[in-house]
Amino acid sequence: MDFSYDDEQVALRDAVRGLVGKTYADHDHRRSVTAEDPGHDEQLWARMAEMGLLGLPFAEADGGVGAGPVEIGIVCQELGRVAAPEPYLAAVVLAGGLVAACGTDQQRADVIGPLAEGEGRPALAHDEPASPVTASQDGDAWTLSGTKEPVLHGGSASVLVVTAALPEGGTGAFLVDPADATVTAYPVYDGSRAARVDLDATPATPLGEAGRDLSSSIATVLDLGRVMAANQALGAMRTALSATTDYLKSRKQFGVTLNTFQDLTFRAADMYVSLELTQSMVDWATMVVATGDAEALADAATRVGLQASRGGRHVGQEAIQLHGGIAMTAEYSVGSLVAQLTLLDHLLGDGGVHLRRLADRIDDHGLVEPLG
Amino acid sequence: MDFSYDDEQVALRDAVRGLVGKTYADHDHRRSVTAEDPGHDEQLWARMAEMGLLGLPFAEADGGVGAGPVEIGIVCQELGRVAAPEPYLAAVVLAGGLVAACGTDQQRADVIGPLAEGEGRPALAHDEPASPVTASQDGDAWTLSGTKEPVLHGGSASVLVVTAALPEGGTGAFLVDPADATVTAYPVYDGSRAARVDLDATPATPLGEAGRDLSSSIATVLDLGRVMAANQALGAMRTALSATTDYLKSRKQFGVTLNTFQDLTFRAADMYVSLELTQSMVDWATMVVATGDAEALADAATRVGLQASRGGRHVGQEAIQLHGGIAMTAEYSVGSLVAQLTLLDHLLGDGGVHLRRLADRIDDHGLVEPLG
Amino acid sequence: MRLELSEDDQAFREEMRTFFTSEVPEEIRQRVIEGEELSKDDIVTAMRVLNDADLAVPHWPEEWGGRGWSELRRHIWYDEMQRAGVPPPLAFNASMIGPVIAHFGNQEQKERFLPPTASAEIWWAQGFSEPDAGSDLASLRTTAVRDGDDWVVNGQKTWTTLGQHADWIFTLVRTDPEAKKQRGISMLLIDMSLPGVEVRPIELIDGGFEVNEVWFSDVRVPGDLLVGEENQGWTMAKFLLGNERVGVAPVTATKRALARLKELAADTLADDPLSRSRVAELENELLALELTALRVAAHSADGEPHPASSVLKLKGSELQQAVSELAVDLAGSGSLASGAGDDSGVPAWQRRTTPRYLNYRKASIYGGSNEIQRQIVASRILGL
Amino acid sequence: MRLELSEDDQAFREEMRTFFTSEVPEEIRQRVIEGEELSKDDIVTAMRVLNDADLAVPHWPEEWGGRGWSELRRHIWYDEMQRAGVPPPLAFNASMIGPVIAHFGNQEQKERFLPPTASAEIWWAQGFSEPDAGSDLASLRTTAVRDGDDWVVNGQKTWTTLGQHADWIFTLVRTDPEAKKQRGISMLLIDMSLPGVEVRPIELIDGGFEVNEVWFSDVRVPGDLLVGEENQGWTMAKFLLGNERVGVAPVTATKRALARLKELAADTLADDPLSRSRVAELENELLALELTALRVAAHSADGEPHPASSVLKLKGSELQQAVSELAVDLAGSGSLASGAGDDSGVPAWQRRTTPRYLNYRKASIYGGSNEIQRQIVASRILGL
Repeated sequence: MDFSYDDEQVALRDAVRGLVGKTYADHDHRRSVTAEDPGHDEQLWARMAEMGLLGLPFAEADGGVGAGPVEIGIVCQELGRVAAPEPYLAAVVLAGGLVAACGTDQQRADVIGPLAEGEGRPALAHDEPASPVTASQDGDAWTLSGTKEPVLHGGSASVLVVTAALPEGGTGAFLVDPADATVTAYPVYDGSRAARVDLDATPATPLGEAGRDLSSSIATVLDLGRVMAANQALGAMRTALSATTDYLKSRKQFGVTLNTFQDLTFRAADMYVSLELTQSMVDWATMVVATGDAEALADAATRVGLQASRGGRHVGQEAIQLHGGIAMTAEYSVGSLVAQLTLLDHLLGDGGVHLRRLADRIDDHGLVEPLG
Repeated sequence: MDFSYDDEQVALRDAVRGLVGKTYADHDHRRSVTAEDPGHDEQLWARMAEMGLLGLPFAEADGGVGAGPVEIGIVCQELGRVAAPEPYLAAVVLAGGLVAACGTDQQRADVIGPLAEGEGRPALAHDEPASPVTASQDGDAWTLSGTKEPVLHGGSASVLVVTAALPEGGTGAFLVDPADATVTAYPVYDGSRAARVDLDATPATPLGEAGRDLSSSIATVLDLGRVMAANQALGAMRTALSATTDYLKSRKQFGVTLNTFQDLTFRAADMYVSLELTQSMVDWATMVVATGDAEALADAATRVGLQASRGGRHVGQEAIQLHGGIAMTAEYSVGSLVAQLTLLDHLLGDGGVHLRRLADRIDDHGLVEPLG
Repeated sequence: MRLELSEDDQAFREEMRTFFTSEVPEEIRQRVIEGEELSKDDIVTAMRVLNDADLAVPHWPEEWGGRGWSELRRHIWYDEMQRAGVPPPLAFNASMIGPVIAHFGNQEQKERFLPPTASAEIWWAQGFSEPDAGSDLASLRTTAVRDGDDWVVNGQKTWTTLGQHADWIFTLVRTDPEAKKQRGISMLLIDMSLPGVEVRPIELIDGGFEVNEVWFSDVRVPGDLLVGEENQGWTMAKFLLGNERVGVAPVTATKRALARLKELAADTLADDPLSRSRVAELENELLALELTALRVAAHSADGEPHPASSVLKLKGSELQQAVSELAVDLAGSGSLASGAGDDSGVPAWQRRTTPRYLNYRKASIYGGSNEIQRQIVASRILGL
Repeated sequence: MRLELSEDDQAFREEMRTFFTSEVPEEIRQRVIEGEELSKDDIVTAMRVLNDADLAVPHWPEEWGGRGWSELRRHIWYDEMQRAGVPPPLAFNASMIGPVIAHFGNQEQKERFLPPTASAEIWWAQGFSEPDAGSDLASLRTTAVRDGDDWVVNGQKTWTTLGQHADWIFTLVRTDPEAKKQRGISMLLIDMSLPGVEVRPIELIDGGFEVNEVWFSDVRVPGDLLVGEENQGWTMAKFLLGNERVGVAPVTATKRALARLKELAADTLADDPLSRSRVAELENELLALELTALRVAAHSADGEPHPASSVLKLKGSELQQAVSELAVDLAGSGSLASGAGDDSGVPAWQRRTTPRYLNYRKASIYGGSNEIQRQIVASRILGL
């Protein structure tokens, strides 16, 4: 049982912090890159590729680095610290993760290699605004029909990884060339990008073995996404708190700095409590990923999702309130942190969704045992 | 639409406040009367009878005063202000209320008259720890079997008003001589008294017409009880807040009075918010009682029950916390207020119970319309 | 104590309801109800319809368009307006500068400004806050210096809501730099088309533009535009902010938004007891708040606001925020599609949830932050 | 980062679990698990069993019974103890005065007091708080005046938990009335059977008696009972209170209480999604707190407490209170039957809920109130 990073992890953290911190040290830079497509800094993305961050989770044979969840979590936390709009979660963790888990050797080579090198980004098209996307088979040829939305950073994806209902039941995943689909991109409130993807008998290549039900692999990748979203949220919370304490120490009202007002300092203390509790849960859930136990991961993802949702709202909302008006402006950084926290909270089921799942299961255990 | 008391109501309030306020001005007096059976001040009870308070809700023909719910609410609020342990809610509002609503002329004369004069107190035996109490009929003779508990102030009751499942279905109510039942009395945590009532083929007289299903009358009396419990809780909340603000203004720590600490004063402000919201809801629900519309009352009782539960916990818990250690002691008055708030909260369904009911019904209306 | 409205008040309510739902353009009200953005024209149009029927400024002195209503009638008027989706009369005009001019202005100012203020011919902006004078308003540094009959104004205001639409701005300016904080402040009306006035919209975290910075560089303001006495500005500011606080809780609008959300998210709510309980809890809290507003209205007949009125802003903003947060949760991942157009597969209501949630964080900051409200309750009501 | 315990630590955990569940009398542990009151004998018996196996004071210096464990092992020891329903070693002895004597006492004091302190032959009480010195401890007024070799003590202490059982009391007394607040304070050990010591139990709001007032009237205390240097009391008090804070979060006991509540109230929970969600939310918060405790334990190896340790008391007390509140709600009206005997028709667990709920309000007041904890977090950790 060990909650501390080893030396290499510390080095990774410092390197990532240096890179993304420098890129977004000036909040204006974030504003200008998010003002234009693709909604993030392509130079940074290239540097992340150079540093090996984009191939972090993937096997070396597939062109990756073969690192573990702690390392991926470190990258996500550091991105969260600066509310980076880079589609790391969407492209690397989710889309890349599903291809790595289910793709054939060739598919992994086709998708993971370029992704790791910063040459192409897959996007996961999973959410459906209405009815499910369905897959149809005609001989060896497959087509998909229906609408996926919102597809995070779908507009700049090199390949779409689309989940779809299989003719024989179950859920499969398919690779779709964006040129074959109708992709309508738009900005998300945190400055990142999403898209509607319309498929109408669109040619698609089954990911892995054709016709196989991938439900459990998809569920596991989404759970991994929840844990990494919580890592990213944790980073954003940490900066939101430090921005708030910095502001309380420097901003004067009524002739004194704001930290003279006990109510404000006590509320900052409560933010710290939420932050530390979230940190503990995030560390734990990330370690659960490393065990490779899908059932334990499903539980941990739900639990960390609930905690990150509660903690993220508390810290984000209080960060704005304790700042006052300045935090309502796009020119100041806290709004971006809160916007990103809100996105991470609603991307893969919010706290309420997780709580419902946990409430259904309280009879399955006596005490909750984190160490097993 | 008028939220203000008329002159007579103001006079009633002042008179009741004078009487019960004087009785319990010294908290030691409350401690000593609750230390011994029957758990309240019989002299005060007699004075309340003299003042007409015990007959307030009942028709003049039955020996009552024929006043409305606002007047009963005033008495309950004033009792709550001093956390009086007197069984007004149990005997007058609930037990007396059910007899007045359902009893024959003779029964009303037998029960209400003595109650109003302070000569005898009915108790309502309704809650059941396990299976329902059942009524059996043999000719004109009825008997009851089963256990009722907790029966508020059941140990000092002159007559028990017992609800029971009827042989033909539905719920009836019966008058039982306590001497015919096994009554085991004990103190409740707020100093008042309750009892277990065991019935074993115990002779009983049907309240009103024999065999008639009184479910809806019972429900309405319980709803009235909820509204009056909320009135009493409001009184207790008001004193809990004023005791807290008094303490903050006078108690010194670190060389200054506690109201120097902004966190404490802001939390007192939040208590005030809870108190005022509860006051509004209590006033409203009390006025709804006056309309005589049972369905509207059922709704209002649920709503005021939820608000009083939330508000009462908030104000009570914060009153203790803002006082610190002193409020944990039985020698100080705030503990009694919090204990009584807790009792009133759990007597007829707590906030969670009410919220579940309201959650089931959100589709029955668009906007909630308090004025109809 | 009596629950029912009097017959007269019931008739009055009916009259208001009929007027609002039949005379104010349907398409404007629909935009309000669906939470869409209103244009300047929408707001002006609605206010003119109201003013033409003497319903824009009922709380003003009767000679300037007021109606001498009871507080209860004002409450009913405001309630029915929100219920029908009518945009309330522009607060800067109707609730802020209008009453100040009516109370402190001279006859010439009244005649010149009150009619176009009531009709929204003039769109007013509020020039109070400055970068270093927010909650601590008395620290303001914008100066007005006498030069002949004129005042020469220099400085910067901020958080000027909808200042981009404004024709005139009422400002607090320092006219006596020697006097202690509150003492040396005056109120000056400034035509925003004057040379030296510059407006810069500030983007907010929801991507919208509703507040502005306003710069004054040697702006020459004629002397007859000083309201009240020189250095009497703080008195007027307190008068104005007191009015602002009372009218600011949009209880009925929040109720309406929650009721609409129940319709829009009916499928999700159908089998989700936890979300249903959030709705039920919010409905109950809104009921308690509405009843408090009614109680305050009924008890304020003598002009002195009821102490509980501070509760309205405090709790009203919290509930407005809570309903907006629930909407995001009910929208689920559809809430991410905030930038999508109407060709999106995600329903419009879901797409609008997060920007509104982010925008409403202001509700507990602007117009006297909730910390200021708690301070008022603690000191003025509880004596702490 | 690694989730699993090392094999050694797993074996250690197994050893602790086996010991606690097989060596500590079942009936005592059962009383703890069911939330019944413990007698003095129960507590002393359990502590002796622990001490006989060198498990009562593992964090003391090794020569006095300590074990030199890692923080993680101390955590496991404490966790397994709570899980098994073993009453933790008397805090006044094991966590408070023991470490102070071991650290600041002279050799004679160590030899005289540490063994009977570890074995609970001496039951210690804490004499710190006074009627006018609660959170502001440095305002204490109890005096000790030199008279020959003795100290003569006069004054009053309060909130002396379980003082009615105590043989000795460790006190903070003012030995230099001239010095500034913190400066003139010393720590004195007082035999409670001395003439002039009087104990009065204080009834609490749950009807129980667990705190006391203690009066000292010209109590003559031999001079060799001063711990450390004269006027060094404040240093020792801070040392002691720092230890108190770290060990005080009974996370596992709260988890155990919640798990037991699920069993007891299973029927009610079965079809009540809102109560189920309260359980699930509390389970998750307790998990986060437990993981924080583990994280703090794992990071405190160098003796310096992890900054997050303040979180443990703050959140630990809130969750303890929240679980006790949920229990009352699940008991429903059965919770009124608090004074009923075992012949009651209401199950015992329901009858016990409200007294415990009322009693646990103390959790956020005693042992450094949650306001003091927030102050520590704000100033020491956040630098505010």
